[in-house]
Amino acid sequence: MRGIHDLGGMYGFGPVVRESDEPVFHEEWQETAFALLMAAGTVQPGFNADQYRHSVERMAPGHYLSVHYYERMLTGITTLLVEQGVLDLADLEARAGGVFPLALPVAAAPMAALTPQPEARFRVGQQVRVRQYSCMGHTRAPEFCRGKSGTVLRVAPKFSFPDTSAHGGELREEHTYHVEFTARELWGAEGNDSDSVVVDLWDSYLEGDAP
Amino acid sequence: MRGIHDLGGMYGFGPVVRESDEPVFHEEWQETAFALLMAAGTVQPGFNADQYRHSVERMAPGHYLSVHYYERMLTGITTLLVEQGVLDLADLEARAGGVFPLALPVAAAPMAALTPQPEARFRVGQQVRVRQYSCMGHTRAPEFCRGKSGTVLRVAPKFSFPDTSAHGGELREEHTYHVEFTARELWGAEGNDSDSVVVDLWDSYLEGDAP
Amino acid sequence: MSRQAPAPIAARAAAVKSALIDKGLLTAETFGHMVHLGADEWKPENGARVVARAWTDPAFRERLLHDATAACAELGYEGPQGEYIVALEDTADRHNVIVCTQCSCTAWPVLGLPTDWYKSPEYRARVVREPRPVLRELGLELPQEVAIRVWETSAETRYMVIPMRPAGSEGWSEEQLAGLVTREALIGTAMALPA
Amino acid sequence: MSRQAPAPIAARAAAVKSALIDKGLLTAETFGHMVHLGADEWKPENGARVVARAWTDPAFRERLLHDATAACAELGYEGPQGEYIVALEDTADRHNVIVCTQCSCTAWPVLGLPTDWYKSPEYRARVVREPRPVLRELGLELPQEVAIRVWETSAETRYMVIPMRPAGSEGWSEEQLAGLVTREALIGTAMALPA
Repeated sequence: MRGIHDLGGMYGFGPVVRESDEPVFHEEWQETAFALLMAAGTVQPGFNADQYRHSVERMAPGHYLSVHYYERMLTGITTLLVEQGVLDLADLEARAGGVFPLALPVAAAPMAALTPQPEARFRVGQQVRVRQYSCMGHTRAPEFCRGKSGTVLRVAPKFSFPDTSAHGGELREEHTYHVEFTARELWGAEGNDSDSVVVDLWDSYLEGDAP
Repeated sequence: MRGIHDLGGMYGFGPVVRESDEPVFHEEWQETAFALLMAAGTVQPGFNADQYRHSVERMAPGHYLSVHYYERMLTGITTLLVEQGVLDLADLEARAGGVFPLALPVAAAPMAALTPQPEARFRVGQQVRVRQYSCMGHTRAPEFCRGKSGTVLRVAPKFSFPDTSAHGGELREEHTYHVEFTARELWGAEGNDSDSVVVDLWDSYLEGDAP
Repeated sequence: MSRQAPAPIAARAAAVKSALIDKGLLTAETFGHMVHLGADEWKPENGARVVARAWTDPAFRERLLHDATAACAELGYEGPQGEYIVALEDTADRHNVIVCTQCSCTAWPVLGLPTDWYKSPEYRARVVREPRPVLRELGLELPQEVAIRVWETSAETRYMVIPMRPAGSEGWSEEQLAGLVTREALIGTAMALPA
Repeated sequence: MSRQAPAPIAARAAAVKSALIDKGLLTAETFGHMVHLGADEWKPENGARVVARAWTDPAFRERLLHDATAACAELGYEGPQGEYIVALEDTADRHNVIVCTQCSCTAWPVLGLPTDWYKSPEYRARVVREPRPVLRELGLELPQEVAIRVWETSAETRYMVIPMRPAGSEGWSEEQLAGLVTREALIGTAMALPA
């Protein structure tokens, strides 16, 4: 299963519309949202990018999908600031003159049962399969590649494992791999013989392909 | 992959809120939307329920998920009436005094390659598996049971196959089956040993389970 | 993400209605009649009467379990979204719950038009994966030894639940018994009311 | 479905900003500085200079392909969301495209903050499954014999595309060449401009 943020491959979306000469920010509140993200580390104890991304992913799905990127940013960061006691929701609503919808609480059992992998288990050229694990919290293997097999193109340095760091768990680092999946493997008959998708995946999301 | 309407099992939704003494309709426009659905068959040539459901499913996902059921109903039916030339969008927008968002067009290749099954191929008690087919148009096997195995509880009468009738294709009828999936099969570790989900599935969505 | 705010939904609904009436395709009377059917004719009180009959008339109960469409029609309950009804009987060790994850299908003639919580994305998304927490939120705590079957209305079949008859209701009239069967009991998010 | 209309987003943003300033946790100057970084310092012109250098300096190109983070830092481009950059070189038979389906990650120091189309659910949902129609909508028609690799930025790695150097640009200065490299070329939804 998947959360609303995990959009890759979903049906039903219309054309991609590109504005010409688009400004970096369209309105002043968007600047404020961005500045808040940049400054979040200095005002919120223990802030990290995984925790932030999860705060956005926790938004009510209808809210998430119907508003602008910078409203999601503002909502996520404000949720963390309220949850950590830095800001008070009632005070914010008084200042805003109305309801200030935040993201929903963290799920009761947010983390998948994945085994930490301190050393790189896979090498360039190797076939790997993405585990069909299920996770109610933050994770970074998109649903579209779960259970699919691909080829390792590159072994990246170790990075903090998002599934735990997003939830204040023990800090652990793992290699990530750039794994290439053919469009046929991912999308079946809808895929194109020439095309592929490369996904950057943590070691413990992967298993050796079936022999 | 799935469309936005295929919500079963998705993560991130909040509590179910029940209004006490809820009226059938909260506002007059909801009555209008419902009456339109009821009367659609008399004003739109070739109207059927599958085509209607698909018209709702074709709404822009952010629109779909952020509005009330009866706004989805009004949007779907109005889309069909405009597409069939019964009503004119410019006229509707003039009457409404503003933008009237409709559903998006039907996908270029809406139907999955499923083989019609004129006779019931499965019997009560049999193990079956839902095919992992992919479909850009209307279909009625929820994503959460695709690729999963279950047990036939009941063989229902033949009904019109929604994947074709929603798209004006050749009318064909097939049996549906009430297939029971254990919660463990569907949700893995998140499932409960005691629980199950029964899904009503058309014959050609199914294959005999792996031997 | 919509790029331009739409006209208010009430104005959009009124626009479609007036356009169809102006073109002579529908009349205001037709609109009124349809609303009457949805608001007044199809209602959970109908399903409650079906359940009460099943509780008191073993032969009817058999017919209901065998062919609920015909059994409901005996009491005059039939119509759109009621063309093929299947009745699900609760037992001491199995509880049934109905959902439609992909739209919000319901057996209108016996359950009435669905309420907002049944139509909500929250219920549609969650009850198939976590029925116990959802039922708990709605006020129904089921012991672990009671198995839950969630019925996904993903096709033409329309379900109704026959809840267990409450203890202490022996000798009650069919009308009295019907008063114990709420909309929620017919969907399976509640038991019948206590006698 | 929200049950009560929220305060306008501008009022909500102003509320958070004023609360943090009133509590002495941030200053208006800090807000202004952050906006300056995002609006003025991080921009696709930086990535364009990196590409132009790679087109003209084979040793730099080698360093860029081997360790893009360090190579970009040589030109002074580093910072948040640029801690681990990987450069993807287009060839005559393979075209690279970048997306982040789960949020909208981008290598800020060399690509600038992402634009709305890159952040849109439409792009995020569609480009992994149907890259050719999406590129076509954005004005880039690729022949079938050119393979497309879509790079999903689902982790810490940040990508930048090195588009093919346009024919006819021989002898151009690095600055002239940089003028051919748009934001879209660095993401892979366009080729470099013709010389």
